[in-house]
Amino acid sequence: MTAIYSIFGRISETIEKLAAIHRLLPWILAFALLLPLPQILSALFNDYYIYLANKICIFILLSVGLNIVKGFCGQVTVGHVGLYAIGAVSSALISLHFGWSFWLAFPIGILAAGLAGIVVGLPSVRLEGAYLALATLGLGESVRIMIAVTPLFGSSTGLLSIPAPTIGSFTFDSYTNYYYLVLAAAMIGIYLSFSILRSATGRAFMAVREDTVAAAVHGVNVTKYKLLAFVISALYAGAAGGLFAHMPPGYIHHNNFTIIEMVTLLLMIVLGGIGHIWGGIIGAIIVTIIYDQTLEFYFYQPLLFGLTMVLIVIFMPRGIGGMIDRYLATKKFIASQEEKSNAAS
Amino acid sequence: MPLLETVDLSKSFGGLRAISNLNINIEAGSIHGLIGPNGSGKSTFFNLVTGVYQPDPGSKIIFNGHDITKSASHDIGALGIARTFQLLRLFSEMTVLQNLMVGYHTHVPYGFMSTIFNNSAVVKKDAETKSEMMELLELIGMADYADMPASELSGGQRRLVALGRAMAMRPKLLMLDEPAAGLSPVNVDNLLSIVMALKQRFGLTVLIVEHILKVVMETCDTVTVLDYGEKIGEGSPDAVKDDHAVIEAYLGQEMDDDEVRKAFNS
Amino acid sequence: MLKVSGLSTGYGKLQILRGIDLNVAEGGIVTLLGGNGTGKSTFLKALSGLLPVWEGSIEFDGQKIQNLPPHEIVRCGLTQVTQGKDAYPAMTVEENLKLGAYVRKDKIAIAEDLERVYSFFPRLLERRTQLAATLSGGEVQMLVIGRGLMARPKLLMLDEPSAALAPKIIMDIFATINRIRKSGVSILMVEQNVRMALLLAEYGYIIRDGVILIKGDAKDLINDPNVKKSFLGGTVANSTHEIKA
Amino acid sequence: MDFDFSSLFAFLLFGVTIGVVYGIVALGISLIYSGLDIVHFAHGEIYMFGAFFGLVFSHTMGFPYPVALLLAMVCAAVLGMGIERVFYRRLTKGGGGYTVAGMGMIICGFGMSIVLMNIAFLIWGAAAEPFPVDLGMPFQLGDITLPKSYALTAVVAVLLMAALHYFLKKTKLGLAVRAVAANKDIAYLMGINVPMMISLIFGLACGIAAAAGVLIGPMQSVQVEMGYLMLLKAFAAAVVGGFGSLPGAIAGGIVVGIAENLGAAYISPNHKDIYAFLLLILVLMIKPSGLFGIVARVKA
Amino acid sequence: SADIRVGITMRMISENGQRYGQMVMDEIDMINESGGINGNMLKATLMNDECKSDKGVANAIKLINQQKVHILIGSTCSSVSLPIVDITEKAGVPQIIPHSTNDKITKKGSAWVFRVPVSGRYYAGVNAKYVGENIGKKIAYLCAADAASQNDCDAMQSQMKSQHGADPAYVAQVQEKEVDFRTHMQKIKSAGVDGIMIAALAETMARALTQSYEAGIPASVRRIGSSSASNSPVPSIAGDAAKGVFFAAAYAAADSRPIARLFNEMVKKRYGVNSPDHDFSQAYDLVRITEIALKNADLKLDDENLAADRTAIRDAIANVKDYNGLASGPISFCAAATPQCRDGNRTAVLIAYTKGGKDYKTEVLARVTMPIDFGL
Ligand SMILES: Nc1ncnc2c1ncn2[C@@H]1O[C@H](COP(=O)(O)OP(=O)(O)OP(=O)(O)O)[C@@H](O)[C@H]1O
Ligand SMILES: Nc1ncnc2c1ncn2[C@@H]1O[C@H](COP(=O)(O)OP(=O)(O)OP(=O)(O)O)[C@@H](O)[C@H]1O
Ligand SMILES: [Mg+2]
Ligand SMILES: [Mg+2]
Repeated sequence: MTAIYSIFGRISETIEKLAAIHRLLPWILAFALLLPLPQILSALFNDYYIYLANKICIFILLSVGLNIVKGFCGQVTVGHVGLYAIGAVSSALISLHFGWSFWLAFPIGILAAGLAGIVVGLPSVRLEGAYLALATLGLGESVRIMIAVTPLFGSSTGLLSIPAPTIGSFTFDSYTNYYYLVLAAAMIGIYLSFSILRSATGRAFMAVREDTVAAAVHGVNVTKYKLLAFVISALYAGAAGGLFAHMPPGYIHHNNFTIIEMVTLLLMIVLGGIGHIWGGIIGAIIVTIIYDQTLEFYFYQPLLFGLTMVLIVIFMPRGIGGMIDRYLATKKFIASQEEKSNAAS
Repeated sequence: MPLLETVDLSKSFGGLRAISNLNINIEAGSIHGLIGPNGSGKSTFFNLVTGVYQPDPGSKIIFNGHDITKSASHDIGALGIARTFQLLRLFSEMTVLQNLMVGYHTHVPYGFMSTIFNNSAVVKKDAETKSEMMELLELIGMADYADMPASELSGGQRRLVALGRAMAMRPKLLMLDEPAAGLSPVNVDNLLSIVMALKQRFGLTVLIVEHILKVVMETCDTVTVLDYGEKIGEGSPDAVKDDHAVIEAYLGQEMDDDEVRKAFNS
Repeated sequence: MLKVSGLSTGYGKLQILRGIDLNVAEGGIVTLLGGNGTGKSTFLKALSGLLPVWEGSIEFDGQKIQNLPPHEIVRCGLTQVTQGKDAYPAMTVEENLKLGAYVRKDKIAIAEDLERVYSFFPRLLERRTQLAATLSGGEVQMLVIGRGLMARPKLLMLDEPSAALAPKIIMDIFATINRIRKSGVSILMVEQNVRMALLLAEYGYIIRDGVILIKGDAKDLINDPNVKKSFLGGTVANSTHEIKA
Repeated sequence: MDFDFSSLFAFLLFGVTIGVVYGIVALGISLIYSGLDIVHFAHGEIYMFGAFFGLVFSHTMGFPYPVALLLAMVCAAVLGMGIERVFYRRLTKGGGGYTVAGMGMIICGFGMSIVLMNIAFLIWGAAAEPFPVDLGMPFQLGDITLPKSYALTAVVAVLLMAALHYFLKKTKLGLAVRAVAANKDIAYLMGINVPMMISLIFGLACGIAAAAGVLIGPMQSVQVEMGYLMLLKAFAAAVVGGFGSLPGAIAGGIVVGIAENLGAAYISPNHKDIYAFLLLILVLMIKPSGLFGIVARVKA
Repeated sequence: SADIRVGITMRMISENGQRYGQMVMDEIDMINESGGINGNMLKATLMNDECKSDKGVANAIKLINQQKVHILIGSTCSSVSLPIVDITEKAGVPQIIPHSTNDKITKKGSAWVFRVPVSGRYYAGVNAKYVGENIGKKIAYLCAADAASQNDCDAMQSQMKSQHGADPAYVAQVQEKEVDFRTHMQKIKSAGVDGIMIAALAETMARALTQSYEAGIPASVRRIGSSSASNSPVPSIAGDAAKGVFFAAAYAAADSRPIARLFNEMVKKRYGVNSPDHDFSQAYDLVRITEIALKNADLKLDDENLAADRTAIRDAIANVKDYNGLASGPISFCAAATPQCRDGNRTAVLIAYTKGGKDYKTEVLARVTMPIDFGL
């Protein structure tokens, strides 16, 4: 266990050193390192894992976004899959009906989700905690039902043959090719989340989470930041939705956006660490992998997932991210104590 | 010209008139005391000025030439009014340093967009802010606790952090709601010297609500006394102390040790 | 009546109290003084059962009560009024007071006590149907003290009862506390208003960094130069405040 | 087209009869909310378990229907208390509501709902089970047939609500429940047996949910997945009626039931399930305290 | 000899779903016990897709790339089969479908997909013909939001229009798991229709049937089921309300052929099902067809020839002609990537329940083989 921690500590040190040279350096390096992943996975395992890598990237976008609004801004939303669905359906519809290219449809899908994010966020101006959870649950479920009963949105047959993106003659129609796209999206998403959360905006989110009145008195425009958090997270969800829709085989169906998907997302951020900057990322990776590895036990899998969620919330409320933080903090504390005693002697 | 001026300020909760037709002027550069029995409307006054409550129609609050009667809390904060809360309301899951950084929010020299497009400048500016905040923590003696979550501090320590957070706003007017409540006598003295030092260093105007008379008497230039939401006295501390109405409503008789013992037993 | 010996406790792994010995005699009134963050509230929490006792023993009325669940400790006659002014915001003043008498079954006596509390604090009578959420700070303090009284405890523990109260009321509160004591209730009181506390109490303890530093008769302590000095160690923050203006 | 009044009456009746069932489940949700300041997202599954318990008692073991109803309520209460003891206890200690622990509570509820659903699945399988109960001939109201089970449900709903209301507002135990809701440490210092009170609240709420399950079984058959939709509707009912208010829960249930039936009848049959949510959101935006809700403003 | 790897993805969360999956696995085991296929053993991997497309897609990719299956069986749900068609086409893996009836599956034009059940387009044709001629033209529709039911419902409406020029008297779309139909029933009652088509998964349909009687719609208004009406939960949950319900299916338990009687016996013994619905028979037929095809294919069964083997199997399935199994008519495939070639089963049988409850009974109303181009 400590080995894992110290590896993590080592990594974060290295990252900081690299960032000191140029702030984008660690990102470019990480991107470069992750680029040949499909080839590595294919050689080590098989092509299925490339597909899994695609999914992880999409889930990272989703859970990082959710962590922003939920973990950092403290707005308890359970309608996130609704936004994901809106991103997916709008992007798919635009390319299916108007025949527009992915590069137009995708941003429009993101924007549509962003707009919906404002709608989902509006209740947050007046509601808190459980009430907000209920309002967003209702909104999310309404989105799914609308898709299920509206033929234009695919109804019960789903939207099929959503075209894969192309650049010139290069088509993102294999999972290896698509990986480059989702990897780029996930990296950009992570980078942006770091930028946002480590700045005054991130602190304002947390202040809103802790105490809205105190935040307002200290100059934080509470309404603005709540909505901002919702919109940012909706943009993430929209991007994830668009990428999911156009990913081969280009098919979406309303039952991809049920409460089960929402719970899986929750599990991701809970396991990774609610309100931890790495929370969404760690969670998306671990949950997707564990889920895949336990596919065979489909009888007991949901049971195990539910139980894990309950136990994590109870015994590890800050998730893996929080555990690592605590370890590093303790280490730092011990070091400072030693320093003090050294100075004394 | 007064820094803060209220004209006919009123606030009712249902049938209860917590503040009625209150006219208070707070001169720039002064330390102004606000005292009065429990429930006389002092905290309500704070809430009205900082936009937490909306005053009744007909009221007017002017700060530094701006009419802030209808302004939102965050705009009022940006104009230069900082306050502490009687029950503190720290951001308890955040560290002490982060609490102060939120206080600095209105002075953050970059917008949301630059966090996306010009991240390096943001990082640099945040580092500057951080060292500035550490200085402030040094000043209030909490630097050692910078990385500790606010929830793990004792009652007294929290008061200091609340003060620091308000100071991080670089306010023109600092409003303190019972800053010394629950502090040990020595720490009350410490707090006072901190406030005085801050005032001098940053050219503050201070409004203090406090029940510990020593604080009011030793620091304030002017004291306003409230009772049932109305002004029942105003003047220098000494004048107020001897005001019959104030003694009647708030101070009670001053007694020496034996008198106190006797009073206990009466 | 209350005999604490060698009490140690803390939060999580963090030790706060390191072997406290403290006694309260039947019908006595004792005050516990100390700087901020020295562990006074922690001590009271341990007595009430809200914090586990790591070491040492608490004997109350001849019965060992350490690590009993809090509600049973209350039934033994030990009631605490906390520092946090925690009234029930969504309940009316009167409901709050009635809750104080939760462990009691004697309806008539409860009604009498209610009247008594109102006579101590007429302001509460004016606001009896108001929700506690809307009371001022001082009013809440009156309410929680009143609520503590409603339990008719054998030993009442007060955590800074005079904090945030107007001077005139402080007098009343202390006088009330004295009256309560005279009616046979022992008092253990944490205070920052050192002068008043020592004037009222018979015996005083001064705590610092989780240990009892000084103890003695209140009459002696009030004139003891060491008492004043000992407060210098109180840690609002670790450093002493030499302000460089 | 002529306006068909007898149909309108029928739609209203359908709304009311299904609405009281929403209301009963909402009653439990409201009780847990007012008692513990948490929203119990696994309550739909308790309702489902209750229905299965009822089925087992009445069909497998052959108890008469009313006895099965009571037994199912007891079993569900025990189940709820057990879950609370083993899992929720640590979280409720941290306080509910808007705290971080409160958020954990919501997530934990979701997790528990999945756990319960899958346990039920492992025990009873996924297939719907018929739960026929012979209560005699249905009422005939002009053109409309109303099975007796619906009438029975309405009566039980009102009785449950009245009993609970009396308990909370008029008894000392009820006061203690509310005290536990607001602040557990202080409730302890009042001498209240907090753990027992929490168990009591959970037991009551879960027993009530089971009643709804057993009552609805004969109308809709019993199935592992029945909880989720009911939960959503019951939430809507609780919010519309005013969260934490008991008469509100039943009234809210009826309003939701009527809204969705009238919506399906006169606006669009396809969107029947959306009307409840629209109403929920509308109420939250316009009057978050609901029809009967009380707001405790917290002082700054 | 080596293994022939078979991948299966099915909806394994419902009780019957599990039985269908189990039947496929059992039949495969029996093939192995009797010596396998030309001496090669079948190695089957069964995965659960919960009837969710993303899970089904993941399963298919995993089976194809990780298990390197030679043939993929699945899925039971149309909304899962639909996207998998693209996966198998791109990977070049033959896909044989046990239960999905949605038209679009074969209309996608994949050369790798084969459908054992009767396509929705045939069902609708048979149903509409019978309804229009024997029941009436004023029909109300309740359609649940799952792909199969939706497809059945839409196809039925368009067939009623094209065959009889009849517009629907009432249409409502309901949730997959809807529980309260009373408002719809009331409206249908006031509309005074000849028949009600209830297109939904079994349990939902059963509830709707029960409530249609509670609403006071008389038995003279015929209840028409979608193809899932054949699933046993319908009569066992709906009880008396199931009586008189008729529907089109691929197999009738009331079938008097010896093979059918033997099959009924077998299912009862092995899975405790009183009389098997057509999803059992289709699963059984599917294994038989696969067996025939595999026997006829020339397989190398080594790593280098995986693609060639897959192609060989595909071609062998396409060569299956006039398979006479449990299905009410012969099943034939052909090589072209068209619906005509890949919707191999064109015979629908019209069945009605004569008795509801756990010991339900059925009768056969008619048996119709549709023209190959019907509904295109
Ligand atoms: N939100 C509210 N709703 C109803 N009444 C309120 C509200 N806020 C304050 N009050 C009432 O207004 C009066 C003034 O309260 P306020 O908090 O301003 O007193 P204060 O002077 O600060 O007292 P203290 O010194 O005890 O803190 C009190 O009687 C209180 O009950
Ligand atoms: N919940 C907690 N978790 C961790 N540490 C705590 C907690 N509460 C208090 N402490 C720590 O315990 C120490 C003693 O706190 P305590 O509240 O007992 O002090 P006190 O003597 O009552 O001070 P004050 O006069 O300021 O109220 C402090 O250093 C504080 O940081
Ligand atoms: Mg105040
Ligand atoms: Mg304390």
